[in-house]
Amino acid sequence: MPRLNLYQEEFYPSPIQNTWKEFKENHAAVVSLYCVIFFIFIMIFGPFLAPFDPLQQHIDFLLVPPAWDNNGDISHLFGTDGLGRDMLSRILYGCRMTFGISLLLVVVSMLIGVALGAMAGMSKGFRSSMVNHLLDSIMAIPTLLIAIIIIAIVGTGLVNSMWAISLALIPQFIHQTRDIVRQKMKKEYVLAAQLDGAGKVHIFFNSILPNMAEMLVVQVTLALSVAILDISALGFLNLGAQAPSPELGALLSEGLSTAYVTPWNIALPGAAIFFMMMSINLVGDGLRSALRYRLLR
Amino acid sequence: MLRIMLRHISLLILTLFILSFFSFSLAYLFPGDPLVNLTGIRDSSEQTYALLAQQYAMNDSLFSQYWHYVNNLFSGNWGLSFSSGLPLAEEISRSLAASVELSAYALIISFVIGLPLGFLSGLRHHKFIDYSLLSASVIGYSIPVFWAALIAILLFSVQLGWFPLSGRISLLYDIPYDTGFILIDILLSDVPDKEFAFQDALRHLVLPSVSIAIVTSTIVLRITRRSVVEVMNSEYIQAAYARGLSPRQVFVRHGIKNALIPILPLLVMQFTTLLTNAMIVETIFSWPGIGNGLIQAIYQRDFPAIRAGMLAVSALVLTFTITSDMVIQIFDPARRRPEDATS
Amino acid sequence: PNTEHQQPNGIIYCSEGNPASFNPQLDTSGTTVDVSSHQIYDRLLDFDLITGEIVPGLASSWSTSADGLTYTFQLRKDIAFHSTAYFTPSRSFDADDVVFSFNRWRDENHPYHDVSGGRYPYINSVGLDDLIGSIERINRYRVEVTLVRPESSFLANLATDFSIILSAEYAKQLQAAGTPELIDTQPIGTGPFKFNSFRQDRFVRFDAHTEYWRERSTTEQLIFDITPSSSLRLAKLMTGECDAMAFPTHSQLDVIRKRKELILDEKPGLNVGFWAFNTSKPPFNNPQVRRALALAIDKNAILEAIYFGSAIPAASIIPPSSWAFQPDSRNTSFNPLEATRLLRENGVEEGFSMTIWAMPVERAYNPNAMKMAELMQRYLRDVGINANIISYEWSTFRARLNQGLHDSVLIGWSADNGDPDNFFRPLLTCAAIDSGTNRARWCSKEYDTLIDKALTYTDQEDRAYFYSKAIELISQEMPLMPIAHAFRYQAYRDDVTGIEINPYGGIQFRNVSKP
Amino acid sequence: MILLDIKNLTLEIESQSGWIKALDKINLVITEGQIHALVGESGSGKSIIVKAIVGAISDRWRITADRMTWRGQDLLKMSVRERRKIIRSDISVIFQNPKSSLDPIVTLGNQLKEVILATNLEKGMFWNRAKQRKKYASELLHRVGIKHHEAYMRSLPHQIPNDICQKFMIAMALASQPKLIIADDPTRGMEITDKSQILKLLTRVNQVRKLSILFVSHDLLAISSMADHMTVLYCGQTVESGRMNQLRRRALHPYTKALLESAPSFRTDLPPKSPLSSLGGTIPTFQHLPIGCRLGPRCPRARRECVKVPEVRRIHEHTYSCHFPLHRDQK
Amino acid sequence: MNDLLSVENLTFENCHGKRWQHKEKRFTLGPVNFSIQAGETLAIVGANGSGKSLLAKLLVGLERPDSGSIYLNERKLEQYDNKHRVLNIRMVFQNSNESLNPGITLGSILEEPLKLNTNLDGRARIIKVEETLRLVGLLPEHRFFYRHMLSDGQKQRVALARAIILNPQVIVADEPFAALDPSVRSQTVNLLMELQRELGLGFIFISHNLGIVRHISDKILVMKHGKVVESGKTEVIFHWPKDEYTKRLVHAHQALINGQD
Ligand SMILES: Nc1ncnc2c1ncn2[C@@H]1O[C@H](COP(=O)(O)OP(=O)(O)OP(=O)(O)O)[C@@H](O)[C@H]1O
Ligand SMILES: Nc1ncnc2c1ncn2[C@@H]1O[C@H](COP(=O)(O)OP(=O)(O)OP(=O)(O)O)[C@@H](O)[C@H]1O
Ligand SMILES: [Mg+2]
Ligand SMILES: [Mg+2]
Repeated sequence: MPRLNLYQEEFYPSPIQNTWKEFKENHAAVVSLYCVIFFIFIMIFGPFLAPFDPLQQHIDFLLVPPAWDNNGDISHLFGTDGLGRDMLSRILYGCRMTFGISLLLVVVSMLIGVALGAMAGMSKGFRSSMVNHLLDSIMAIPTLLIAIIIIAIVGTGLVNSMWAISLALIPQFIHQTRDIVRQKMKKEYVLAAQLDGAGKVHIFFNSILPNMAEMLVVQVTLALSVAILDISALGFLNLGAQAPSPELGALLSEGLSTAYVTPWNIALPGAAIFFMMMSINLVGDGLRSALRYRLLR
Repeated sequence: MLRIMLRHISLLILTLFILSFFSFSLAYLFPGDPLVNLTGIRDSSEQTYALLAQQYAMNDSLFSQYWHYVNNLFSGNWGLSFSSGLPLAEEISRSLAASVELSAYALIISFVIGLPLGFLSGLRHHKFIDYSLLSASVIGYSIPVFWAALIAILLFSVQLGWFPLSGRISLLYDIPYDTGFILIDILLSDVPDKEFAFQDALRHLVLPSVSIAIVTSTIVLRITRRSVVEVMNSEYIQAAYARGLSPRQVFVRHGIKNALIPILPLLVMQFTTLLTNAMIVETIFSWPGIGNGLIQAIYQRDFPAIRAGMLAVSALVLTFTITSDMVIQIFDPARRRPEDATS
Repeated sequence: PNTEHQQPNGIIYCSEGNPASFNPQLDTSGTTVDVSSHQIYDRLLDFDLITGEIVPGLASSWSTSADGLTYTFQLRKDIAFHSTAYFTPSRSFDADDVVFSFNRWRDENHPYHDVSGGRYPYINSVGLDDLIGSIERINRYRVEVTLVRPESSFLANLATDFSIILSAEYAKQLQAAGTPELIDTQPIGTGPFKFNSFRQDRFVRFDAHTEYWRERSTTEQLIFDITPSSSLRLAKLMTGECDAMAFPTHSQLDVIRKRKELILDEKPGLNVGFWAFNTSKPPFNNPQVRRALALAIDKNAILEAIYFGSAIPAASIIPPSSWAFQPDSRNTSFNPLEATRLLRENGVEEGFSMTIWAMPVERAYNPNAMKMAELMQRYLRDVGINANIISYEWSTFRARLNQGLHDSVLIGWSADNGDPDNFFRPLLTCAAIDSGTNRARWCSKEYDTLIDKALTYTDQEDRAYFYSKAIELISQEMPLMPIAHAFRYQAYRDDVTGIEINPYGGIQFRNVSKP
Repeated sequence: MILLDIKNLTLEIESQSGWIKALDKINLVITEGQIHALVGESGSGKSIIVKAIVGAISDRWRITADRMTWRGQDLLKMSVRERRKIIRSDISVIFQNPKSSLDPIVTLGNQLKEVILATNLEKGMFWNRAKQRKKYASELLHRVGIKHHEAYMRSLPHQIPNDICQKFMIAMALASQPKLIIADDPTRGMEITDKSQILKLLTRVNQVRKLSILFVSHDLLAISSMADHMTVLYCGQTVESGRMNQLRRRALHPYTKALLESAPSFRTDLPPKSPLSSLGGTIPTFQHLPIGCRLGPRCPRARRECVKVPEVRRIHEHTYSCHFPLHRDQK
Repeated sequence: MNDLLSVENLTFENCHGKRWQHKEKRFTLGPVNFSIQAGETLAIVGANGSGKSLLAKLLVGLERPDSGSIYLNERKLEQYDNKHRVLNIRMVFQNSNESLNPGITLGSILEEPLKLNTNLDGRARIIKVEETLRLVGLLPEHRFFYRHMLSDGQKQRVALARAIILNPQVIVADEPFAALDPSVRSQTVNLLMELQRELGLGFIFISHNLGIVRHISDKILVMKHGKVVESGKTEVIFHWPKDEYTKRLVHAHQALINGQD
């Protein structure tokens, strides 16, 4: 028998490691990954970084421009708002809040969505085309719209908006999971596993989930950027997080009242959202193209 | 073909049924008297109350209540708004028209910008221009739409004074309500200085529609680019080259259509994204659209308006998605089933 | 900007909210008054905007009987009512209209009394309806009013924004058509502008009343562009989408002063912003608790942060420019320690939570109630109280306030005339609870007696005595915590002339014009 | 007459691990009237050669050749336009996968008509052109054995069976009345009956029209039944080339021999169920090509010299590249 | 000698499409009868869509037959008795690339049937896996590999390893050679025959390649439109085909071998 040792290395890269290798080639994506890590860092250590309490009002420092402005004050790097609250601290807490909540929502909806999607994908009874179509139609509605509608029903507030957004995100995950599962169920390796006598649960966890993991990560990045946008949009519309809480969208809408006097009060929180979304989107793009290149080979 | 239509229509009916039932149950879910939530008439005398109760069959079974509710919906009786006391059917159709108008223009802008750039980028795959367009698009679709709108206002309205920042047209023009689409209404109306009114309305449109279109045009660009790259790398394009056709012939005869067809549904679906973004941007530009209305209604706990607005928006979006899906399925040759052909 | 001259002729005023009605008899809010009183209607008498004296309006002259009970008004002739799409007058203004307008709020059996709710808050709060014994038409252009008791503020009250004259002919026509409530939503008056249309949250459109009896400008349209957000109002003013804006916030003043195309008018205001406690609810029925809460707030900080210094701290409800002002009245200075002590003594424990209702609109007396509430939230936290901020859209807000659902509210009062009674009576008397201007829902017989007594004297010295007693009582009982007396501002573009701020109320556009 | 003459065609593709020679000094000569088979395992670069000939390759690849001429004209030196003209009139390609090589949204009829050159039609006014084209197209379809041409011309590629599609491809290839048809694996995945039909068709075309055919396949059975010349490819290198019957009788290269022996049908002497002869190991991936002779690690006759690329040697029409050819050990 | 596997009157009926759709296509398979003995090879040939794959699926239990029965060692296989079937009848799929899970290592792929069907402990499983890998000509290290690191031939070997790891008696293979290149194909054919000899497997395979069918099979089953049109010993069918369709097949094959006529 021939000895085939194509791979001299002791290291046998798994598909996920391969994806990572491809991903590393993409510099923009790697830089944004660092950004995302930075945001996660802020999310965890924000309170230690912030120079002030985000709600503390410095009556002597009202509407101070950012430090780089001529009238700025170095003790308030990003300036203050109309109540003398330190913008840097507010934005740090805001990032923590917006990012943290979005992450939480995405994880929760992913768990629920994947569970439901897997059930839907694996059970034949659920194959009723009407239900599928219904789900597809719901999919076509932007999550923000669903969230607004849910909020219209349950009322405004941060907790309500969290419910609304996670409810709105779930169909995406269900749909995605169901499609992947449906698609993988047709694969011969699933048939093979069935022939080994594997049950549905076993097939899902052993045969489908390993192949879904990366798609899920991509989906999570997508959902994360959607969730951030939605949370902040609801905050901005005063439907979600309410005024004093330093959610970025709420910060932005608070900044509106002095928009033409103190433009930095809307420029900075908006920029924070923008960077957050951009880094997540770039990471998502990077992952997706890494996946595509990997699959090409 | 008939089957596609049947399937979609029954789906549409089913979803609309669910929606209407849902909106009906909202009357019970919201605090307060269900009848008041349905009609929006709050301080009615006893006999009008009794009359309304009869009209909505409030004393009958829930099913018959629902039936009467749907009947009322169809006869255009959507109830009154708590806050303005006006009939919601008219209020909502007005604001819906405004929103649809805004989104439609934004959609046109996004196509006009996104499609050619997407084709350009796709045809110059891996070239400098592709990379620069791609980076620009990442920026474009990461910008939160409300922030983009605010920055646009600060820059182009307040600083430079190029464009107005609120409403659909200067209030000095008294354009009679007709179709609900302001540009059409202006053309139909007999106000003096029609052309100036038209100009003015156009100037009002610029900022909101562009700030909505930023996001969508980048999405359109990316979708188009992906599709063009895929098509241009596909075997039949290579085969067409090998048959000796010139690049222009190949692109025009085989490239464009093939690149467009798979993405058409995706592009059409952007309309719903646009509508949502429009709803947000409306509140910034005081555009008298459904988003503005719905959000105001939420602030004011105007339950009839919430109920009707929600119903209208979701019905519009779902109808739109389902019909466009149907049309695409009917006209998309690539999706046509083998058994449907040749015969 | 370059298309400006091609636009139709008209003035756009960015106002701050939806009017609750087009009849100021029914609603005291400044928004309603602004949009209706001086635009659609006229009064028998007016205030001179500069001297504050009472001058002839629709009544060209008047006389008082010796006992001070009977007033006779001589009316002007040939004053045309508005002719609009929904009403064409067949006769000019006469005594019937005056009698109708007065009887609507005066006579409980009048067919129009109960139309649109049947509540006349300002008139009830100053007691005008009880004051008038009868009103008679002497002839077509002469009317006689008999009071039940002499009262010094009677004529001043007739000159306020609320004593407007409606059209009796229009009322009759509406009644015949079975739609009497239209009188308040499709108004007819004699004022310089006639109502064209109103769209909730968007605009009120007026056309010029070309047969107006006084001099008026050539403006063809007047539009109230309803823009609740002050920053948006400012932005519209800057871009020229508005010609004038309501209530520039204090933080915006510098910006307005800096832009050379904008003009800022500044006048001391007869107003007071305060924090009223709902004294009908425990623990706010306890004066000690109310005092403690007042002590917990640093008024000066609020003045800085909310009014940007363009206001003076209020010691009592009476502003210093009024003759009833008491310089020596006790100030409640900031003292959180004392506040905490008082609270604990009176059974308000750490962690007690209450609501602060904050107006959603800007007012001269309180340019940003939300922000003020946030500020106070912090001070209250220092004394162990959790404050929740509540806000609704303006008309909803007021409706719910009237139901007394609040724990406390940040609101205020602008005077409708120069008489101090206009502060004391509507803000804190028992009768004003029902009429919906007594936000503290505070009722004290002693106070009412003092206020009533004061009115029976005509001499300022005598009246001041009673008022000082009343002020004392207020600062003891603390049903509300006065915060500030703010300046009044008006911002408009430099090509607009003739906008007049009335120190006693609504804005006037009669003489407004734009090239 | 020599139609196509390729010498030392080298094509490099950029990959993660640098430039890889997907084709390494390929030689190919096709004369008029010949059926020339190009054989090799999957991934050995057959389709790339085809694409290189017609110029349908990515401009990011590097292509060099000592010689690549079409009837004496150098294909590599001429402009894109001239080359396209030659290809349009003289060379037709039947691609490997008919369904994906046809535009999915243009009807087959239109695609067929698109290939018909104006010069192939009778003289006539331009308004007659459409009719003529249609007539010509249906003639072509009849010739390749499609009877119900009307319906098929109206349908789209995915609506019709694979073998009809393949026949359409052949009709399109014939449409321009070329000198050379390049058929890239036209019988892949077909049933044996369909397969023999297509092969018959191609052979007939070759005989009737004196057309040359470059028949690309890895199906030895099909090749041996129709081709008269054969070139064997292994991992982008030409291994052996010569007359079909000569190669079958006396293959010089170990790989050719292994290839021929792997098909049980060729071996009448083979008892049922006896082990088939085969080379050990598998084809290396393009990322892990051995240096020198690419068969090296699998070759039963490999020696140290094999790390050098073997020269091309020639005996009459028969060329081979091997350091240690079979039947010639006495060297 | 006893039959290892025998099939009697196996039928399968399928309503293609939903009931309410008016276009209804029925596909019926069978009745199918055949039997094989240990160490014997049965080849199934037939046109595309003639139900060959379906028959294979019925045999391994992926689909339920409507009637008929399958006997393994004279014992009837019941539908519910999956365990018995799994242990004794194993399937090799046409596309080995598709039938190996790309996300997990080959070791885990091979371990799976052991985990599910035996009570070996972890170490014993690994030993068994390595043993089997060696048996099909791979190295024990290959269990750390992922699918994408293997060549086609190696993948086919893994698929075989997976089939034989439970020591089955019958292997059903659906076009096991179609995706393979000539040189690798003969390796696989050799390997299969070798395994069959060593383990005494019954082998049922589907193929279009008549050359290989003729070379390795003992019996042939010719199918068309779901019906068995002819069956019998390989040599008999190749020399004296009776059915029209079989004749055409054999002639086409013969024609290719002998060159053009
Ligand atoms: N566009 C491409 N980019 C990179 N590599 C390619 C590309 N096209 C082909 N290759 C590589 O070139 C090699 C030869 O491919 P080619 O398609 O010529 O094989 P083939 O001989 O035609 O095989 P088959 O018989 O399967 O058709 C393959 O290994 C493939 O990986
Ligand atoms: N699980 C199933 N349920 C119902 N019908 C099936 C099922 N599998 C296949 N069929 C039907 O059985 C028919 C035969 O399909 P099958 O895949 O068995 O053909 P085949 O002979 O294997 O063809 P090929 O040579 O292309 O592999 C098809 O018409 C298909 O629709
Ligand atoms: Mg090929
Ligand atoms: Mg099959």
